[in-house]
Parts: sequence; C-alpha cells; structure tokens
Amino acid sequence: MTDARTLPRTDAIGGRRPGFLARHAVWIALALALLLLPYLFSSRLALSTMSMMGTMIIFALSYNMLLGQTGLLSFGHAVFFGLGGFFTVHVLNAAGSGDWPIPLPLFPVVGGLGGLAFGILFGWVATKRAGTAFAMITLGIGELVVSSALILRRFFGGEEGITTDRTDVMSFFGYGFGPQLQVYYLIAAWCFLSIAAMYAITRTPFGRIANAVRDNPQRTAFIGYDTSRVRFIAFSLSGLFAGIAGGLSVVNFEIVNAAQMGAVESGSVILMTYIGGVGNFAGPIIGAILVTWLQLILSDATQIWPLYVGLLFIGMVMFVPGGIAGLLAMQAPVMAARKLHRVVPFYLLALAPGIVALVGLSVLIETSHQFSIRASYGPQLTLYSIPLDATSPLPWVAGVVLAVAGGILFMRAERLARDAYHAAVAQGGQG
Amino acid sequence: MSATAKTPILELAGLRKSFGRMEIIRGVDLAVVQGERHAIIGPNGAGKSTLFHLVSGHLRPSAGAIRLRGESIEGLPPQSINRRGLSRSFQVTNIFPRLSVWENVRCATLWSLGHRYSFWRDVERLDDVTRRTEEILTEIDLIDRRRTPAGVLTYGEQRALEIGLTIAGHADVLLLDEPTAGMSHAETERVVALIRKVSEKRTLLMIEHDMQVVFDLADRISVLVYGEIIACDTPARIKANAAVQQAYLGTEAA
Amino acid sequence: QDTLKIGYVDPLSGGGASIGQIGMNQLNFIADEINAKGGVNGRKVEIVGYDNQTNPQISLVQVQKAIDEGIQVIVQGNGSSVAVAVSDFVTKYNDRNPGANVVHLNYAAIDPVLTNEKCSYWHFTWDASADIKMEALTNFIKEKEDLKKVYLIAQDYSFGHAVAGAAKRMLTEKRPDVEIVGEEYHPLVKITDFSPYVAKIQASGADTIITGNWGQDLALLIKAAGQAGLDVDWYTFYAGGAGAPTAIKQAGLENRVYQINEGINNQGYGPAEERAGALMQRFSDAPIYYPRMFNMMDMVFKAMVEAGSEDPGDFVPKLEGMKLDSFAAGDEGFMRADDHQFFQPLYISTLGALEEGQKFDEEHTGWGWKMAASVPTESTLLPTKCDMKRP
Amino acid sequence: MLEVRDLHAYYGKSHILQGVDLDVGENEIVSILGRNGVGRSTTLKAIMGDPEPRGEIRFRGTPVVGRKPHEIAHLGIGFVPEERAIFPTLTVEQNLLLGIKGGRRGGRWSLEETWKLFPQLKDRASAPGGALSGGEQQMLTICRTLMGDPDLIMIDEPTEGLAPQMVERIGELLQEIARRGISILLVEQRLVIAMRISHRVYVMGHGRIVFEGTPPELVANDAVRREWLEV
Amino acid sequence: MLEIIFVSTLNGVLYGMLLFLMASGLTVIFSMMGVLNLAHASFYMLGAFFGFEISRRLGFWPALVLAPVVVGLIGMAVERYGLRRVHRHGHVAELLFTFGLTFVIKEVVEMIWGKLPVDYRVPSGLDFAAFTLFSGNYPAFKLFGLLISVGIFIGLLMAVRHTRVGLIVQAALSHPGMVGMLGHNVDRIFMLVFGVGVGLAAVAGVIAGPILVTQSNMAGLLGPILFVVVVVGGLGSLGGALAASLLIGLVQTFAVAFNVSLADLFGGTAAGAILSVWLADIWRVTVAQIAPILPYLLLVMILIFRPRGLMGTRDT
Ligand SMILES: Nc1ncnc2c1ncn2[C@@H]1O[C@H](COP(=O)(O)OP(=O)(O)OP(=O)(O)O)[C@@H](O)[C@H]1O
Ligand SMILES: Nc1ncnc2c1ncn2[C@@H]1O[C@H](COP(=O)(O)OP(=O)(O)OP(=O)(O)O)[C@@H](O)[C@H]1O
Ligand SMILES: CC(C)C[C@H](N)C(=O)O
Ligand SMILES: [Mg+2]
Ligand SMILES: [Mg+2]
Repeated sequence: MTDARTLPRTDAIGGRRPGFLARHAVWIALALALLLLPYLFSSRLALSTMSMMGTMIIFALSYNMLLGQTGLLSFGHAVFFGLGGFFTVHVLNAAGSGDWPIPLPLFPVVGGLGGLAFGILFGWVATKRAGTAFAMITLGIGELVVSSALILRRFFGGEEGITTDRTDVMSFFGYGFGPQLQVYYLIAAWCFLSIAAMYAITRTPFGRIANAVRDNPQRTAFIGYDTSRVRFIAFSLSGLFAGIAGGLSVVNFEIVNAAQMGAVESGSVILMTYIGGVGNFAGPIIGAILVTWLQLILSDATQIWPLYVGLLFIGMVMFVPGGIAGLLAMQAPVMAARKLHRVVPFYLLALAPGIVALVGLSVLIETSHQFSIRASYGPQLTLYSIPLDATSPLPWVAGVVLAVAGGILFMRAERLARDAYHAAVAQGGQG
Repeated sequence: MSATAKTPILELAGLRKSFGRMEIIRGVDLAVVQGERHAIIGPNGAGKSTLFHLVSGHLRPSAGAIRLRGESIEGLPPQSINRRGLSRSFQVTNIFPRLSVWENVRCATLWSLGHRYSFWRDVERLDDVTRRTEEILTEIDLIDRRRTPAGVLTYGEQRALEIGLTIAGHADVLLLDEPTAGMSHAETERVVALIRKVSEKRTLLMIEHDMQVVFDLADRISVLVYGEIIACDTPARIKANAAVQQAYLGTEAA
Repeated sequence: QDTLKIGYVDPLSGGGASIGQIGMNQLNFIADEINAKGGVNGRKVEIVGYDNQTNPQISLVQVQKAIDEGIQVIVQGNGSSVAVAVSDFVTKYNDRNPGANVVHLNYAAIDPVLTNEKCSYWHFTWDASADIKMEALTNFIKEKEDLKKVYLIAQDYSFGHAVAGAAKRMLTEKRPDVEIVGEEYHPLVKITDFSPYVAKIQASGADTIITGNWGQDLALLIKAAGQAGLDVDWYTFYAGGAGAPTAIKQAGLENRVYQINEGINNQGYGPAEERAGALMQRFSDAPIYYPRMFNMMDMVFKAMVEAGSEDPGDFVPKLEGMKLDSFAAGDEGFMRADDHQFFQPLYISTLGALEEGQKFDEEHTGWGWKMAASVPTESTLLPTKCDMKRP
Repeated sequence: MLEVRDLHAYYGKSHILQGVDLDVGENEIVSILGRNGVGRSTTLKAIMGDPEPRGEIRFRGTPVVGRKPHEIAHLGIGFVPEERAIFPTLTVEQNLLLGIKGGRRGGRWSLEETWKLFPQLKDRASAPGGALSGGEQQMLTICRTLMGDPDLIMIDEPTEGLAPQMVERIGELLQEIARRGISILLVEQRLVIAMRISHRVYVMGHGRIVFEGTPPELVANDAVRREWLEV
Repeated sequence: MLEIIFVSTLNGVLYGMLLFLMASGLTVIFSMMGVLNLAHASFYMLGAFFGFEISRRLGFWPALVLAPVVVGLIGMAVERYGLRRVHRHGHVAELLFTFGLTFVIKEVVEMIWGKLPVDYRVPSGLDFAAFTLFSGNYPAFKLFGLLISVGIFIGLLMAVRHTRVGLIVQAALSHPGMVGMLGHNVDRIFMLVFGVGVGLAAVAGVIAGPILVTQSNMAGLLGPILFVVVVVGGLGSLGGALAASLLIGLVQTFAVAFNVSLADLFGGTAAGAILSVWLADIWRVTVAQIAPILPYLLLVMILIFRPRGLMGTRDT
C-alpha cells in the first residue's frame, strides 16, 4: 500500500504536484488576500472595481472550463452569464416584494441554477457537435437569445433591462448590503468558493477526461467515454458557474439587460481567458483582473480606447500566444534551477525599450487623434502630463523616434533575454 | 486449454462494408476463440484496418453481424463497445499529445475502474487508479517518462504508449493494428515481448505485416484479400498455403 | 481652486457615438463660454466624458466611476433605456449615502415614464417628453385635411413604443377619421436594409409616416424610402442629424419631412444665431442637434449661482420652478417642480433648400430647417402622474 | 550532387543533429541507417529547410541553407516524408497533381505512368486521400513527389506498413527511379532492402555519421553493426 | 397579396445578392484558409469609404476598380505581417487577431472620416428607377449590384474550378509544410487569397455604400450575418453561399411582410385565452418583429440537422 502515497504524482502538464502544505498555502493566501484587499485599496472606486473583478474571475474561469479544459470554442458564453442575471433579478424582485426569508448572499445560487438549466438545454443542442460546428452553433444561440430577449420584454425588460434593489430582501446577520464594502465581501466569498470548486473539478476523473477530449476526442471514445457526454457536462457546469457570476453581477449592479448576453460580452470573456492564458488554471484569473481593469481605466484615459483594445488583442496573439500565465509558467523551470537572477536583468533590459516603444506608439496615436477627430478642440493635448501640440512636428517626430528606436532595441534585447532564458533552462536541466 | 476457451469470444458473420459503390469488406466470417492470439495479414488495402474499424465501432457495417461473447455489438458507438471489454490500438499513433504519459494512461484506466464522469472525486486520491496506472507504465516501460508530454516521446515510445492505452482498461479482447510498424529490429523484439506478456489471459486480434512477428506470436492466422478471408489456419499451414503465398507473402517468407 | 467637474455619460464609441459626440462637443462649447466669463462661482467648469456605449449597465459603472472621482453632476441623454437606469441608480445612491447628492441632468431621453411613474427628485429633463411632443405634433396634423392614412414605424424599445402608443391614442381622439394602416416595430439599430419595410408601407397605401426613429434607423429608413420612390409625408422627432438630413436631400424629399423640437438654427433670433455660429465654426460638421443643452446648462449654472453652491443638495431646489428665456427664440420656459420636466416652446419645421437670409444648412447639404409652426409653452403642458419623493 | 557538411539542427532547444557530413553523387542510391530516434528523418527534413539547418549544404554547387522549402524543391530535390502527409480532403488524383511544381508538366513522370506502376491507385483515383489504406498512402506519397520531377529524391521509410510483396515492389521501384537518372537518398529500416539496392550506406548514431561505406563493407564491419544497428 | 409576394421576392433577391456579394470573399477565405475572418465586414467598410473617397475625386467607375485593389493590398499586408505569424498558434488566435483588427480598422476609419455618415451617393449615371412595380421603384443601381454579384459568382466559380490555387490552399490546411516541400510557395498563395477575399468585400462596400449608409459602424451590423450565410451555405461552397444568401434575404423580407402573431391565430378561441396569459410576452409578437432572429434560428437548425450546410461537402 505504499505506492499510492509515495509515488510522485503528476499533473496534466507533467509538472510535479505541489505537496500537501504548499497546496493549502495557496488557498490560505488567496483567502487572506481577498479579506485584506479592501484595507489596501479602500476607495469606493477600488471597491467597485474589485467587485467587478471578482465577478469576472468566475466568469472567465467558467469559460476556460470550455476552451482551456475541454477545447470547446464558444462564442455565446455570455448567454449564461446574462440568463443567470435575469433569473437572479426576478427572484430578487419577487423576494423583495414578497418578504421571502432569503438573504442576499444566497441569490447567486439562483443565477447558477438558471445558468445550469440553460446550459443543459443549449448544451444538449450544441455539444452533439465539436469544433467549428460547435463554435458556430454557440454563435447562433447567442445571437438568437439576444435578439429574442429584445422581443420577450416581460422577462428581459427590453433595451433597458430589469432593475432591482438588493437592500429589499431579508438582511443577513444584520448586513443590509447597501454599502459597497459588504457587497465586495459577498462577491469575494463567492469568488473564493467558485475558484476552489472549479479547481477541484479539474482534478476529478471528469476534469481529466475533459482534457483528453480536448486533446483527442476520437481516442477518448476508444477508452470508454462518450465524448459528447463529456462536452455536455462541461458545458452545463460552465453554464452553472457563468450563471453564478451573472447573479453576482446583478447583486453588484442591481440591473441586468439583454446586452449582457451579447457578442461583446462573449468576446470580452474570450479576451480575458486568452490574455490570461488558456493553458493554465490561473490564467483566466489574471486575464479577468487585467481586462476588467483596462476596461475601466482605458475609456477614461483616452477616447479612442477601442483602438488600444484592438492593438492589445493583436499584440497578444502575435507575441504572447500563451497568455500571461503562459509567460509566467515558462519561468517555473528557471525558478526551479534557481537561475532567476540570470534572466531577470535581461527581462528588465527588454522591458525598458518595450515601454519606450509603447509610449512612442501612444504618442503617435493620440497626436493623430487630436489632429483628426479632436481637431475642433484645438491642437493642444497633454500626454503623460507633458503638453504637446499636434500641429507642430515635435510630437510626431518624438513619437516615431521613440516607437522605432524602442522597437528595435526591444527586439535586440528580447533576443538576448531569450538566449539567457534558454541558457538558464539548459543549465538547470544539467545541474 | 479449458473447455470454455474453445468458445468463440468474438464472432463476425457475413460482415460487409461499402464506401459509396466500392465494397471493401465482402462478407467476412471469423470466429476468434477465447484466449487465442489471432493475426490478420493481407495485402495493402485489403480491408484489415477497416475490419478493425467495424469491430471497434469506428465504422458501422453495411451488413452482417458482430458478436462479442454472444451479444451483438454492430452499430454500437466505440465507447459502448469498449465498455464491454474490447479495446483497440491504431495503425497511426493515436494518443493524447498534450497530456503527460501518466495522464494518458490514467485516463484510459478510469472507466473500467468505475469512475466514469464523476466530478466530485479527487482523481489523485483514487488509489486503485494510481496503482493500475503505475502497473501499466511499468509494463510498457515508460514509468521513467511519466511526466513527459506524450507528444514529444520518440516514435517507438509513442507506439508503446499506444499499446498501454489499449490494455489499461482491463479489456479482455485486444485489437492491435500494426503494433510494430516503423520499428527497428531491437524495438520490434521488445514490443513482441510486451505483446506476449499483455495478451496472456486475454484474447488478441492483431494486424501485422512483419511476418517474423506474426509467426512468432500468432496461434492462428487469417488472410484477408480483397475484403474476403481466403484462409484461416495455424502459422505453419498458412506458410505452406499456395494461395496465400501467391496473394501475399511473395518471396520474402518463401 | 479646483474645477467644477461635470460628468458626461453618453456613448462615445460604438453605434451611438455619432450623436453622443455631438452632445460632448456642445457641452464643451458651453463650458468654454462660461469659463471665458470666469466660471461658476469662481470655479472653472470641466467636462469629463464617460463612454457608456449606450448600455445601461456600463452606464452605471461609469456613473459610479464619476461619483468616485468626486463628480456630483451627471449629464446624460442618449437613450431612455440608459436614462431610466441612471436615474434609478442616482436616486438609490443618494438614499444609501446620505449627503451624497448626485443629480442626473437629462437632455434627450424622453420616455414619459421618466417624468411620470419613475420620476425622481434627482432627475431633471430638458427635452419635451414623447407625450408632449406627440401632443403638439398631432395638434399640427389635425389641421391637415388631405391626411387620411397613417403608418407608424418605431424602434422596438420603450421609447419607440411610447411614441407609437401616444400617436395612436392622440390621433384616434383628435382625428377619428384617420386610419392607422400600419404599426411596425423593428429592432433598435440592427436593420441594414429597410426596403422590406418600405415595401410594406407602400403596399399599405399610407400617405403619412409618423416615427420617433433616430440615428441610423431614421437615415436608413429615409434612404430606402427615397430609393423606392415612396410618396408620403414624414413626421419625425429626430430628423435633425446623424445622416438624416443627408438622406432627406438624397431622397429629394423637399419640405416633406417634418421635425418637432425646441428650436432650429434658422429662427432668426440674434443671441441664438451668435452662439450657434460660434459653435459651428468650431465643430463644422455637426449642427446644433441639442438646443436644449444650452437651456439646461444655462439654468444649472444660474441655480448654482443663486444657491451660491455647486452641491446639488443646495442648487436643486433653485432649479425647481426656475424660468428661462429659452435658447432658440428667447421665449419663456420653466422647470415644473412636480415632475422636473422643462416646458418650453416647441417648433415644427421642415427641411428644404435654403431661402434668402437663412444662414445654416445641415450636414453641408445646402438644405436647412424652416419653420412650419410653433407651439407656445402653455399649450405643451400635460398633467403628470409623478409622485415625487423629496428628501 | 548533394554535399552536406557539418549539419546541425535543433528542435526547440534540443540539439538533434550535431555535425552531419554526407554526399550523394549523380545517379547514386545512398542509404542512411541507424536506430530509432538517432536523427535520420531530421537529416532529410533539415536538408529541406525545416527544421532550419545550420552548417553547409550544397546541391549541384548551389548553397541550400537559408532557402525556403519551396525554393529547395525547385532546385530539384524531392522529399517523401515518413508521416506521408497525404492531403486527406483531396482526391488521389488531386494529390498527385499537386506534386507538379508550378503547373509545369512533362517531367519524367506522368499520371499515366503512376497508374501503370500502381494500378491500385488508379482504382482509387477519385477517393479522398484520407481514406486510403496505410499501404496505399505510402504509394501515393512516393508518386506525388515523383510528379515534381526531382533530380534527387529523399525517401523516408518507404516500406513502413507495407505488405511483404509490396516491399519487393518498392525495392524495384527505387531501382527503376535510379535508372531514370534520379539520385536517391534513402532512410530505411529494413536492412535487407537497403543493403541490396544501395551503392553506398551511412550509419548514423546520436546526430552524427558513424560509418560510411559500401554495403559489403558494412556487412564486414561487425563492430559498427553491433554498436549502432543492434542486429 | 400578390403584390406583397412579388415585391418581397424582388426585395429578397436584391438583398440576398447584396449579402452574397459580401459573403463571397468570406467564403473564399474561410474555406480556403480556414480563417474565421471576423474583420471581413471591416474590410467591407473600408471598401465603402475608399469607394466614397475615390469616387469623390475620380468618379465612381475608377472607384469600383481602385478601392478593391487598395483594400486587397491592405489585406495582403495584414496577412503578411500579422495573420501569418498568428497562424501557427491555431484558430482561436487567428480569430482573436481578426477580432482585434475590427477595432483598429473602425478607429482608423473614424480618425479619417469621422463618426458621422459620409455623403456617398449613387453615381448619377445609375441614379434612376429601372422599373416600377406596384407603385414601388426599383433603382437601376441595385440591379447593377445584382449583376456584379452574379458576375463575381461566375468568376469565382471558374477560378476555383480551373486553378490550382484552390487545391494548394486546401492541401495546406492539413499539411502546410508538405505543400512547401512539393515546391509551392504557400505563404504567397495565402497572402493572395486573403487579399482577393477582402478585395471582394471591398467590392461589396463600394456598391452597398451608396445604398445603405457609409458610416463607421456599418461593419458591426453585418459581421454576424455573414457568418450565418457562410455556414448555412456549407463551408467552402460558393453555390451554397449563394443559396444561403438568397434564402436569408427571402426569409427576412417575407417575414417582414407578415404581421401575423399568435394573437391573430388563436385570439378569441378558448385556448387563446389561456395561451395569452402563459405566453404573454410572445402573444402579440408578429412574424415581422422576429425577422431579424430568423437567420440565427436557421443557422442553429441547419447545424443540428444538416451539419454540412446546404451544399457543403464536409462537416463544419
Ligand atoms: N472512408 C473510406 N472511404 C472510401 N474508401 C475507403 C475508406 N476507408 C477505407 N477505404 C478503402 O478501403 C480499402 C481498405 O482499407 P484498409 O485501411 O482497411 O486497408 P488495410 O488492409 O488496413 O491496408 P494497409 O495494410 O495498407 O493498412 C482501401 O482501398 C481504402 O482506400
Ligand atoms: N518535432 C519534434 N520536436 C521535438 N523533438 C523531436 C521532433 N521530431 C523529432 N524529435 C526528436 O528528435 C530525435 C530524432 O528524431 P528523428 O525523427 O530524426 O529520428 P529517426 O532517426 O528518423 O528515428 P525514427 O526511426 O523513429 O523515425 C528523436 O529523439 C525525436 O524524439
Ligand atoms: C437620443 C435620443 C434620440 C434618445 C431617445 N429620445 C430616447 O429616449 O431613447
Ligand atoms: Mg491498415
Ligand atoms: Mg524517422
């Protein structure tokens, strides 16, 4: 009976599974972080931002159950997020007016059940097929649901959606959930639970078989599994968690409308997941945090924020296809070899000109923006707290110089960093 | 051999398969006896792999019956057939390239150990699975490579893993499609030993072009030509069969 | 001294951006005007744009952000769906955070619920509600003898239903002889080809179309009608911008498209022309699309000065009942305290080739709006169902 | 005709070829032998430009390193990969037609001749390539490359998965190819065939050439055979 | 009734052919390169704006030729310096790339031409009613568009049937490396295909621009429906794309023509009384109102019951 305990266990990726303590350390750290964050960032803006991030983390992770774990590219995942929201909002309204004894923290369950129910319904249709056909069915279902939502105005509330008042329901140990801080903790608790649950699922027989289906569905059938059943379960479960996220979003915003089920929302969850990295459980978490933050600040920083979003998309897929988590995971062997000090200086060396190039690019973009769309506001603009004049050659020249020089230096440095990385890994491998 | 060993475990009767107007399998009758090692040989394009596809549920037969332990299985999906204890390997390596070797084998053991689609149990804590996986990996000699993603194994190792996946699920009927193709002599010998080991107490049906392997391993040999079995006999008699020589063996074995 | 920040929460990207941007331009122009005069109570005014992508939920995020950045005055207009959500949010926010006092200034969302069932102490609107506009429009139509068959086409959302509903109600009351030959709801900003709708209108034998459509939904509709040679009169709320004038000109619908609003550029009122001229010099491709925005900001600044404070808690009471000589022609309007609806003279105009002395053309078409009728403030008064909760 | 000097190649960071030297003369059949995984296939692929080779490769004096695969093919080198790379959605005939470079016809090989060589393929001419049996795919992939009329053809494990009598046919085919003035660089597992038809053989071990000579010389060299070929 | 049928058929065909014009390029790219070009509608928009700009300076006819060429060149550059690099990271990556491109193109268009619609008109030579049917005019320009669509359909069909490019690209989908080793310059062919594909989108833009509005958000409206056309038609099948375009054009046009709702069908009956309560939301919804969702319904149905699409040869 020694074998099961003593044998080094393996992960899907083949890395060593962390020990018992280390594994729990991560969860304790996560819980502590969630608890303490409001003390670190206590402004109202920070609280609402973090509340949104929590919601989006669940949403992105639920998406990765499909894309990353089971290899299913869905274009309609927001449908479950939105439907979860609608179910929550209706029950919330009914509970509020009918004095049902349900406290607010339980309402995301309603969203989850709604997401699950429709996950089962649509999953039954969509998961009969895989690959491009699956992607297209989800696209069709997404558009179908959104357009129908605008017609079924009693349930979906038309363009304006359905609003609610979260403070109307029974209070929870004296908490009324008026203040954002209380809402934050509610979301944080659900976020923690959902992350834990979704992580646990990756480590179950089902989770592993989902990976197998992603890698080679045909072969999976020959080891006894019904691939469309596996896809179906994955789809339903991811509907469940997306629904929970949707329910939390309702608790947070007290409104839900058809647009939340739409293509933009579905696109944004793909973006989060991909930027974070689909190959890694933590990827979507990173992606959700980053993209939510960008969505919030970008539109304030510049009016042409969609251009930056577009460039971000393009840049990520071209240069960091593994996502941020992929980039971080690449450092694991270096860390294991204790060679981090060999590579970090090179990373910094590459980072500096990289930032310069980005600054140059943004100067060019903003100057052309001022010059064209904002021409009627005069040629003056302030960038990085430096006043510039779009009609003078200075910002143009500076932009080009920074972008080109930064770009070239970056590429040089990047090559050096790459070599340093390989050297470190190779040495680590020998040592 | 016990009395029960004589009963056919896998029976094909009047099996036919056409693609469009082209009939590839033209009425195959075959009875594989429990516990035997049965080889199928035949020219390229004779329909050997197609026959495996039919039996394993990858393709549906156009006509005819397939019986596994007396129950008819034709037209069932692959997973159902697999769950009844018939497992196969592929001529073109067919593994899970991004999963580790360990994970490849573990996935293949799950169903037979009754874990199915469970999403509430920690797979690491399933001791029966861990034990079985380790057993298989030791058997196919890949235990030291268990953390490697299967996609970067060498060709020979991948072929071994292919066999590992096939035997992991406790199936008692194994179908192996050209298990030694593309291997050097040394490796072929190792694989033959492996097959000999894993097919003990099991029934083996195998396609193979390497005559040395076939004559080495098989209890009986069927010769498939143009979708029909032209001979089915012991190795020695097959070797001597003029029709077989003409249709298949050519000079090499002669 | 720090600036007085005003949050502008409207679409600055996406499908609604074309009209959202016009509002942004106008608001900035007004801010520059007041800053040139030394600001409000000595504070400079700064407009901060928040892009809501015409989405109610994103709007709330943006309003929240604005509030967190210390903004107490939110300007919003595009889309009743957004306005209802914002007004609701602001009201709730003020309830939950005593002393917060955020006010929602609405310059364009005219679903009547905003000043009736869903009215709020913290919401003010300067655009005449759909009911008011339709009341005036039907009074005008009432006199048209040759009008026999009316077709109603509307965007399928609350505002569109409000417009079509009011039209139906008021027409049957005022002109029982008129037949409503069609009532069509189409999805909001999703239709690219209106030809099937036009064919249907054609088949119905209608001689008049009444529509509240705005943005591309109006431009595309008129364009398709022009291509099919649809021969009808148009009564609209929003033919003043976003490509509609261009489409009208292309379709050759001279003087057949009526628009009701609170003022046009060619009204010959000196102060307005002066301000409009200055504005259009700066923003050459956009006309004054929202004359009411001038009314709104003039009144708000006035209220702030009167209250001696820029905190809505102080100046909101001053706004209630405030009178103003309205921007377009200098006639008096007032803010009704009961429902926070601004009442002002309305004008019905048509688009056609510019005549002698008319300065302003629309979208470089060479055509401009000409007065067809004016409706004095008194005759725009409608009762309200508002039961306002006051803090 | 083909000179390879100090050829290195990498897959990611693993150094697979560590200085390979070999030559193929006009009208010559040359084989590379060796155990599984020593880098024989990689040698052929590196000559074709993927993985990117380092070192020196000349074909009829023209440097090859740094060129793209399609340019190398146009120099007159044909390649038959071990994994066959049949285009599964195209028909057998379309697969063959794609072998012709840039629409230029009239080389040494034509469709008719292919059909004659392998009547079995003709029967399947309009079947999708993906549906062929393992052996049929092997025939198709060789013929496809021949359609491009190469002067040197590099063939990787042509007899893998072939029935015995088919193996014989392939052996004859290779000799027939050579008769038409085409040089052959062969990687083959079945020593018997390789030894019978080759003019010269190389033995490879761990990314290097460890033996060069004629077949009889290899037969005579027990040490090499035991250490590098395990026979 | 007869009038409605006639007119709807005509409108449906006209709209369908316009759809086909836009979808043809997408079909070419999708089927040949396996790239789901989400930015296709953006290139269509570029076509419209270039068409507008060039016809303002040189006239409509030069624009009809030049705009697609310019857009095609832009497309080739995008392929060469962007998509090609992304290709090896798989389809999701490609998709996100083209998704990002839609933002970039839109913003750049807004920088140059602004957010308001531009005054792009039907060329005066074609600005007349070709014929009048039941008091409705049929503009010559729309018929001209129809003609171009038919021309492109035939042209593409010939090109696919009689060139090797189609074969090479298809082959490269499964084994790109091998195609190269057989002596074909896959990179260049992919670049060409992408250029031609988006060039076709631009043709559609030049023609649709004056009929619809030429505005920076015109791309967003059309994107999804084009995918529906391509998938419903069957991947890679031009004939299928044509059939699907016509089908969707007709379905949508006819749906708009009917004002029937459940209330009209069952109203007044006993069952109706119950239904009107249970189905309150959809009780009064007319067929016309659901017209926009019909294509998606069709898409889902087709994929479930006939995954190959109308005329496709392989499963999606
Ligand atoms: N899906 C299909 N469509 C059309 N023909 C097919 C299909 N599958 C197989 N075939 C044809 O059926 C014949 C038998 O193929 P099969 O793969 O069974 O041969 P095999 O005996 O395994 O040969 P090998 O030893 O070469 O692998 C071949 O001629 C092949 O082309
Ligand atoms: N794409 C690849 N990525 C990483 N490593 C590879 C790749 N292809 C081959 N290798 C490794 O390179 C080494 C040499 O492979 P190669 O295919 O050249 O061997 P070979 O001599 O042809 O053997 P075989 O008989 O198995 O075909 C092997 O160890 C193999 O694992
Ligand atoms: C901007 C306006 C056209 C909005 C419209 N009046 C509405 O209430 O929705
Ligand atoms: Mg076979
Ligand atoms: Mg090899």
